[in-house]
Amino acid sequence: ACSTNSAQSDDKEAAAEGNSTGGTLNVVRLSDATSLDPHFITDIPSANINYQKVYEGLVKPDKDFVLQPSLAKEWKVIDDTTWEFKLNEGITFHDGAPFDAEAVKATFERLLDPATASPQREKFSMIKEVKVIDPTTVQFLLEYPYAPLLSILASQEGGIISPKALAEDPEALKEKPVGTGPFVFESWKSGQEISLTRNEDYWGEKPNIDRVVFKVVPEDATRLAMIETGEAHINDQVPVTEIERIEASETMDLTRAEGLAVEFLGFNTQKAPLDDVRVRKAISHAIERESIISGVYNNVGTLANSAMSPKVFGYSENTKPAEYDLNEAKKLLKEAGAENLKISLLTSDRKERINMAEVIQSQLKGIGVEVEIQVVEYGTFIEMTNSGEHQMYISGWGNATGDGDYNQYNLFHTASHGPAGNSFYYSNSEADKMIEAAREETDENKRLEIYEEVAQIELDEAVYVPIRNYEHIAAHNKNVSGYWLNAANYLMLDGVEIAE
Amino acid sequence: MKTLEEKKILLEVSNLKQYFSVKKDSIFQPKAYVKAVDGISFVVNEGETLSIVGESGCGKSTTGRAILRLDDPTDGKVLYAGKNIVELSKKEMRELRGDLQVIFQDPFASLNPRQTIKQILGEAMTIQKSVPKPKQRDRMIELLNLVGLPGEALDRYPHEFSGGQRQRIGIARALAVDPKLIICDEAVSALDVSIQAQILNLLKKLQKQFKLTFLFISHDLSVVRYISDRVMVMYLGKIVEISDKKDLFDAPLHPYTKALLSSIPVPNPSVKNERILLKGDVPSPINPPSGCRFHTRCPFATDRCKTDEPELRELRENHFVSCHYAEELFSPEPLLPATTK
Amino acid sequence: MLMFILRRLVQTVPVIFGVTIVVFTIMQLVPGDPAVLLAGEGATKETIESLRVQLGLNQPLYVQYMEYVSNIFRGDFGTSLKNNQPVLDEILLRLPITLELAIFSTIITIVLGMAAGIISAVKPYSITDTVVMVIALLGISLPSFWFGLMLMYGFSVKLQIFPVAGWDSLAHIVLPAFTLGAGGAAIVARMTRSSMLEVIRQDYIRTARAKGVKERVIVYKHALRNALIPVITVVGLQFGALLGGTVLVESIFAINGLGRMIVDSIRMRDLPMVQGGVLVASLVFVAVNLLVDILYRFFNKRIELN
Amino acid sequence: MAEQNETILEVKDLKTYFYTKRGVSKAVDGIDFSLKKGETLGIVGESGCGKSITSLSILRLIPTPPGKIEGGEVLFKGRDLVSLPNSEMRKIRGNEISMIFQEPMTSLNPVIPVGEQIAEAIRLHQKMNKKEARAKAVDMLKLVGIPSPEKRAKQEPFQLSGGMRQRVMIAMALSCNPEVLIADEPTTALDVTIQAQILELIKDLQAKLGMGVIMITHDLGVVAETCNTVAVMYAGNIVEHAPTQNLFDEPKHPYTRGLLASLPKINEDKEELYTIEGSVPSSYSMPQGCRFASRCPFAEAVCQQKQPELLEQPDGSKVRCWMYSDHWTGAKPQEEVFS
Amino acid sequence: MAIELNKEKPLIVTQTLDHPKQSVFGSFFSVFLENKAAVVGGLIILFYIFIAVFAPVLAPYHPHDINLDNKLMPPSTEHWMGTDDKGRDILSRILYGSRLSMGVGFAAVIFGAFFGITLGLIAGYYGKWIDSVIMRCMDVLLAFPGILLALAIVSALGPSLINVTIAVGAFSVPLFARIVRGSTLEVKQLEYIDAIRSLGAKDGTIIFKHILPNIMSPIIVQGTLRVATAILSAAGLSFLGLGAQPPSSEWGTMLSSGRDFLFSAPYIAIFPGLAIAFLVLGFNIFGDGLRDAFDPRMKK
Ligand SMILES: Nc1ncnc2c1ncn2[C@@H]1O[C@H](COP(=O)(O)OP(=O)(O)OP(=O)(O)O)[C@@H](O)[C@H]1O
Ligand SMILES: Nc1ncnc2c1ncn2[C@@H]1O[C@H](COP(=O)(O)OP(=O)(O)OP(=O)(O)O)[C@@H](O)[C@H]1O
Ligand SMILES: [Mg+2]
Ligand SMILES: [Mg+2]
Repeated sequence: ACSTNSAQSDDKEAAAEGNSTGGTLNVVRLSDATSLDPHFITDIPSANINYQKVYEGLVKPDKDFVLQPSLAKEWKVIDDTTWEFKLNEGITFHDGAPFDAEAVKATFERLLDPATASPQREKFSMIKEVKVIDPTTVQFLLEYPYAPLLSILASQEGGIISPKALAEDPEALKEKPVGTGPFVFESWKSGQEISLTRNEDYWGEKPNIDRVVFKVVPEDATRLAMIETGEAHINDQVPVTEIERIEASETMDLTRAEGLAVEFLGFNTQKAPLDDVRVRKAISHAIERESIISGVYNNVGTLANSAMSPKVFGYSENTKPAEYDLNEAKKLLKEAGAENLKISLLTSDRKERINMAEVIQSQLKGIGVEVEIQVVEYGTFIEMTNSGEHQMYISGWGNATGDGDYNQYNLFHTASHGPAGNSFYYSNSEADKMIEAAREETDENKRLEIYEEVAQIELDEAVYVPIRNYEHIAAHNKNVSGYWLNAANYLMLDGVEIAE
Repeated sequence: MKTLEEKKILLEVSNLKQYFSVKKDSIFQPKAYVKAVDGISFVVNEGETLSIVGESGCGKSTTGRAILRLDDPTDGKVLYAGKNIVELSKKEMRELRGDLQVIFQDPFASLNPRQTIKQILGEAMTIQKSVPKPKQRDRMIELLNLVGLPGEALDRYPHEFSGGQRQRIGIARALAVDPKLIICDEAVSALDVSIQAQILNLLKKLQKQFKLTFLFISHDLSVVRYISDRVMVMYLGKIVEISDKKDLFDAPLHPYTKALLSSIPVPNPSVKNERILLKGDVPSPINPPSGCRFHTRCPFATDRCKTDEPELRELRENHFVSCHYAEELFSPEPLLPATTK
Repeated sequence: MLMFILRRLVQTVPVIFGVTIVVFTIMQLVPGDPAVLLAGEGATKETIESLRVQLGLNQPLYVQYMEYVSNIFRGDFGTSLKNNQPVLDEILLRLPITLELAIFSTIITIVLGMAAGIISAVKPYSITDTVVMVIALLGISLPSFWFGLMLMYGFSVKLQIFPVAGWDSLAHIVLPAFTLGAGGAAIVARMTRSSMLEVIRQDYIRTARAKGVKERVIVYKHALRNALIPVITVVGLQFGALLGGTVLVESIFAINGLGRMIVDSIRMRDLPMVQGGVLVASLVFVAVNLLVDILYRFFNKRIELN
Repeated sequence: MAEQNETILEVKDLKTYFYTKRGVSKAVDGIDFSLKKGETLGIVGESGCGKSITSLSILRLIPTPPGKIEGGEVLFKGRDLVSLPNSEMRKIRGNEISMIFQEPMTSLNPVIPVGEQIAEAIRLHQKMNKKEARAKAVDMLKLVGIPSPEKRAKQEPFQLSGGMRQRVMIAMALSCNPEVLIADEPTTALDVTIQAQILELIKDLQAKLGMGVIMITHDLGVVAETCNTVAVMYAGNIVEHAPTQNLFDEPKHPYTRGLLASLPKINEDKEELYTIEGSVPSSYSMPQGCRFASRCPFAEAVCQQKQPELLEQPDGSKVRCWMYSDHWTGAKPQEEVFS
Repeated sequence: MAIELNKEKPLIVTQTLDHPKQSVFGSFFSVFLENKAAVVGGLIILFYIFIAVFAPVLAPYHPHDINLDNKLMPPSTEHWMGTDDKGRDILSRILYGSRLSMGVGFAAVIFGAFFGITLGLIAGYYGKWIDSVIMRCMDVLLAFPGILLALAIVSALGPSLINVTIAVGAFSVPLFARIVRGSTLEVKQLEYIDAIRSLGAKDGTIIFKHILPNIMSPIIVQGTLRVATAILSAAGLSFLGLGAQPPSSEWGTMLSSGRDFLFSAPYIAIFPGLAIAFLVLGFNIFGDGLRDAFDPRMKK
């Protein structure tokens, strides 16, 4: 599906009236960035500042999440393990350093250097070497064939950093990013705001606005009130429940974009009673997913049919999760001899997730399963899932690269138990083999076939209950137009305009 | 009046000191003390009433409290029946407490407002095991009658009684454990004259009946004259004079005693006594004057008084005084006309 | 007086030590491992382990504590686990904002509270008194966060008199300061009133009347000065409640202050930041109490005699 | 008439009641007395008999509510203070009639320097500027015998001892040369040696300034020493009013007699004290007859039925007792009780 | 005329008791009942207790019953206070929530009072270094501004109603300790304590039988007022997401989730807000009334 900004066409007209360039764009957000060094960023609020604003990668996804040239003009796969990129010329970093193959090499060498201790290193571990062929040509030599390479290069971690800044003071990059993007970092008042100004020497199309300020406003209601009164322009973290209010408002509008992530109810498949596939299936049959989408999410997002969203490479329409069928569920429970079940449901403290947990709790009551909800803050959540202390849990998988491998390998492969992502502690040698095969397969159709098949296996074994394909929403005051949300929930400001 | 020949010492206090540390104004200041009682020695004979008089803050109550070991004294000995009370363990002291009892000034503060009279008396008996449980009730009624209260008072709370009646209950409580020595700390000061008379009579009667010994603390010299056998005058934590009552009132030897006696307004307009007005106020016990502590207010003070501390000397039989010039100032004539016409 | 100030300063030292111990102990009770959080989703065991070493989390507790305290004395409150900034810098960035908010709120507390209290006390049991005291009772009974949201809804969104959030102009200060100060004002009002009524009963007021002093002079000269002495202490204590209240109010009004920093850091389990934030907030409170004590003594010299 | 007899203050049938939740407390219930210039009138009586309320009523300082002056007149130089407007009353307070209270510890404003507290009274009633008033305040402190008065004037009450504070109170009361000084137990809280100083001071100043003094006390000794005439109060009434000498020599009311008999005396040894049995009736429910009847050893039927009037006696004293009226049967011989 | 005692008169005349017999509580209640505000406060509290006890009978729906088709319904005859974002009946949730909110308030205060009273009694009675040590520790706890201490404790122990209770309770320990210590010091110097000591009573007896009952009034007053504060603090912690866990209908939690709908469905936040405010108000006026009733100066 095409994910255009629903409000965009109207806004374009407004912009066409001509009174539109310049100005400071105020973006309000839930939380502050933690770091601005792409190699250390692990959270969206931080990444959002850099992505396609301060830093750019060799390639970038477009609105349909198809990868397009960015700093790289073109590329080819020389063999299974060698990729070659031709770079654009005449580009300089914000600190004046020229962009060339050496810069690319420097960036990735730092990322891959164990001494850097980048939490993102693992993701790029298939890269054996980055080889400078000439100033505008660079080769990536891989350990093993890795089809989704482009997708990880397009992620925010793949941003190319100024080699000058890297050589001088890499520590400083945490607070002061230096890239090639359309915006230059200006200042960061911790906990309060981060501001960027327009890069007047930008190699591509320069942004319309002079400046963008990301302000931290933790309270949801306050953020929206600021949009409503025009104190701020864009709020990209909107509670789904406010949609009607935004749509009804005279001063606000809504932007929606399909996402890459999928939200699901996961089972710890090694913990009794969930180690019994019948119990898992019973629960899967007892959950009425549609009502969660409409009731909890206010129809933001679509019903998921696997752990991959339609935007992810590897998605198939054909995978089928368990039908809502209470009788079947009860029957399965009986078969399993599991009566008076008491199961805990772990979730992080995100509001929608808590709501969802409550709904699941109430739905499972229908088959006599008593659910105890455990709400913990995100850090504890991660720890608990990493250490396998949990029974059921609600989580989402970001699919940051938009490729099925990132999804399947991390979520379901035996090698990924625990922190790497497989908190189901699911282990199926057949599935493992298929995932490995898909990873090395270069024929896209074949990969798609493998993914469809393995995804159905996982659903049949009731490892999880897919709930929702993400949809990102943002509210903006009617005087802004031209921005969009990409599928990974980054705010894209290339066309943004502020009307007076 | 008692004859003093067959006196037997019940309590002996020697060199009793009680210092209270006071809050300092600065961490650099040396530790300061209120020398509330500063080395006093005296004896209390069995069956007698010894009174302690003196102005507010001179250490009367402190002396009483130290004897009862309500506060642990800084130094000195308190010998009761041959035992030094100060050195007794908590447990030994608890056992001895039946012998030493106390009656306080404030009839409103001296009874637990949440206990009935029965509980108050019962608790006293139980703690000291003076009366076995089944006999307690009878004994309580007996005690109440003894102090002039009806038995029906047992089930009431203290707030239902008048000040004088409460004082009677306090006395009954003290008697409940069959004490030998009762310390009366301002036991009648808070009462109106008519009630005061009742309580004073009661105390006298009980003393006779039970051969009690009283240590009677008061600042009211008229009351002291009425109730005591011997009187001890204190000034700023020291004994200035101690003697038989008659001797003291008729022929005081210390200038302070004289001034004190002459300051009492006499309820008889025809008596015009010659008054010795003292200058100024009582000095602070934190930094008491050097030498004789009274020298700052004494009309007869000399340079010697500023430096030398006078000893307590026996100038007449059983009449001790601590003044360098007691002999010279001593006048055979009583300062006060002894009686009304 | 100087001696008194010195002595109070010295007395403060063990309290501060106690505070560091409590803060440290509480933070040790936090379940889980900050390194795991810091490493983020999908980090390897080695990454986490190296982070632990880097953060000194593998040391025994008392070593960590000693380290912690000695660092504090050197002005080193550690670095944020979240963004690797020195905690002290982060705090110093926010402290002035919170102090500003607290001071404005305190002014509201004092002015509003005392005025209301005096109005009430001058005519006790009158209609004015009843109305003022009912409002004051409501003031201490309403949850402040709720009150703040209501104010924002009314005055910013609907009436658009004040800006919704932020901390740029005087207009931004009004609503949060009022939200924060209202509860305190209510308490001060009640305290002022009861203190006034208490003082009016005193013997020296009767003495003033017996001199022929006018009622108005009695209220403002003889009674008020005495009545305000206990109120000073209440204002001091209120300051503590106020500092605590910033946690909520700063979140609602998006003020980048210490309170919000603490809440955010708790959420992120950024231990050094929480430790530092709570410690500094307590130090500020201790300092305010010290000031109040000195003021109190200044106004009430009798205190030393009791 | 006031000028001729030099009577400056006359209290007629003064009644002050307190309206409380427990009922009406008739604290002062029909009091009559008068005060001449230069005279000292003592008012004695047991705690709660209405002494303080009487004195506060004169200056209209009763806490209202619950207190209220229910009737009677307080004639000061011919003017009835009870019905005077507040502003007029303020002019009299502290100026023509002053008062000293019992508690020197609490009767001075703790946060105002004592000199200023005296100066305030002066400035209220005399046309003086701040500086003059302050100078006068220092003079007054000197007059009451406070050493280094300039220094003391700048001090706050907590820096002074009890005796000194009472002197300050006296200085304040006398600063405008009042014609009447009401001293409500001015020495009760003080030690005897200090009490002697203060009483001496009041006597001296009275002789010097010639004012009328009402000395309220429960100490018959103080009365004997300082007063010309004495009013004995019992349960809201005056039961006996007599020249001091007469009262002590020949007390008439059984209560007065009992009181004197029950007093231990400094210059006298006694084996046992006389006691007045029973207790004061509650001020909320006064008996209809004589209020002392229930405790009176001589009470007859008439005493229970009707309250006696204050009867003038040949020696100039007045007594509220049926014994001195024609209704008396004399059934119980009194000599057996007291002598 | 010299006055001599009549020798025939009995020395001791038995006194008559002229006050009618009355209990301590009788007089207290009469004073209390005259304080209209306090009675109103008491009635409010009783009303809430009634609600808490009979919630299952009174509530029209089950508080946890989710009905997503019915969500965000404004107040109507079917749902008097409307429904929340999951279609749960707000009235029912508030009724059930009274158990939790009041429970937290009472439990926290009992917890804080227990430790505070114990420490305060020990410090006040034994004095000297014990007093210093205990009170310095209390000073340390008091040095934490407002709910920061509670916040820190909850963040350490994890969010749950029980932990909130502990945290809020811990926060009031020093307050009780101070009050109890002060009152203990006051009562300790009363003469009846010396009297019982000189009878040889043990420390335990003195503390628990003679001191504690006589300092109950400030404790009860403080306790009542603290319940109010505890309910508010707990709600504040819930607001920050550190309190009761879903689907709990604790009012603070309800209010916290309701704040997202403050503009679109304000009744979700308004009703629990009012429920809290009203209950807290009840405790506040009740506490005030108690204070007046206990205060001897108020007894006219
Ligand atoms: N616990 C204490 N701590 C400090 N100082 C004390 C203490 N008890 C008594 N003092 C001081 O010791 C001195 C003597 O006090 P004490 O109570 O013995 O006097 P007193 O003669 O009984 O006086 P009064 O007639 O007023 O009862 C006073 O200055 C008093 O302030
Ligand atoms: N505010 C009040 N409310 C009710 N009754 C009062 C009040 N003030 C005084 N009374 C009553 O007035 C009566 C007389 O009180 P007053 O103060 O005049 O006694 P007093 O003779 O001065 O006693 P004392 O010697 O104790 O000072 C008392 O019985 C008391 O009950
Ligand atoms: Mg004493
Ligand atoms: Mg009086």
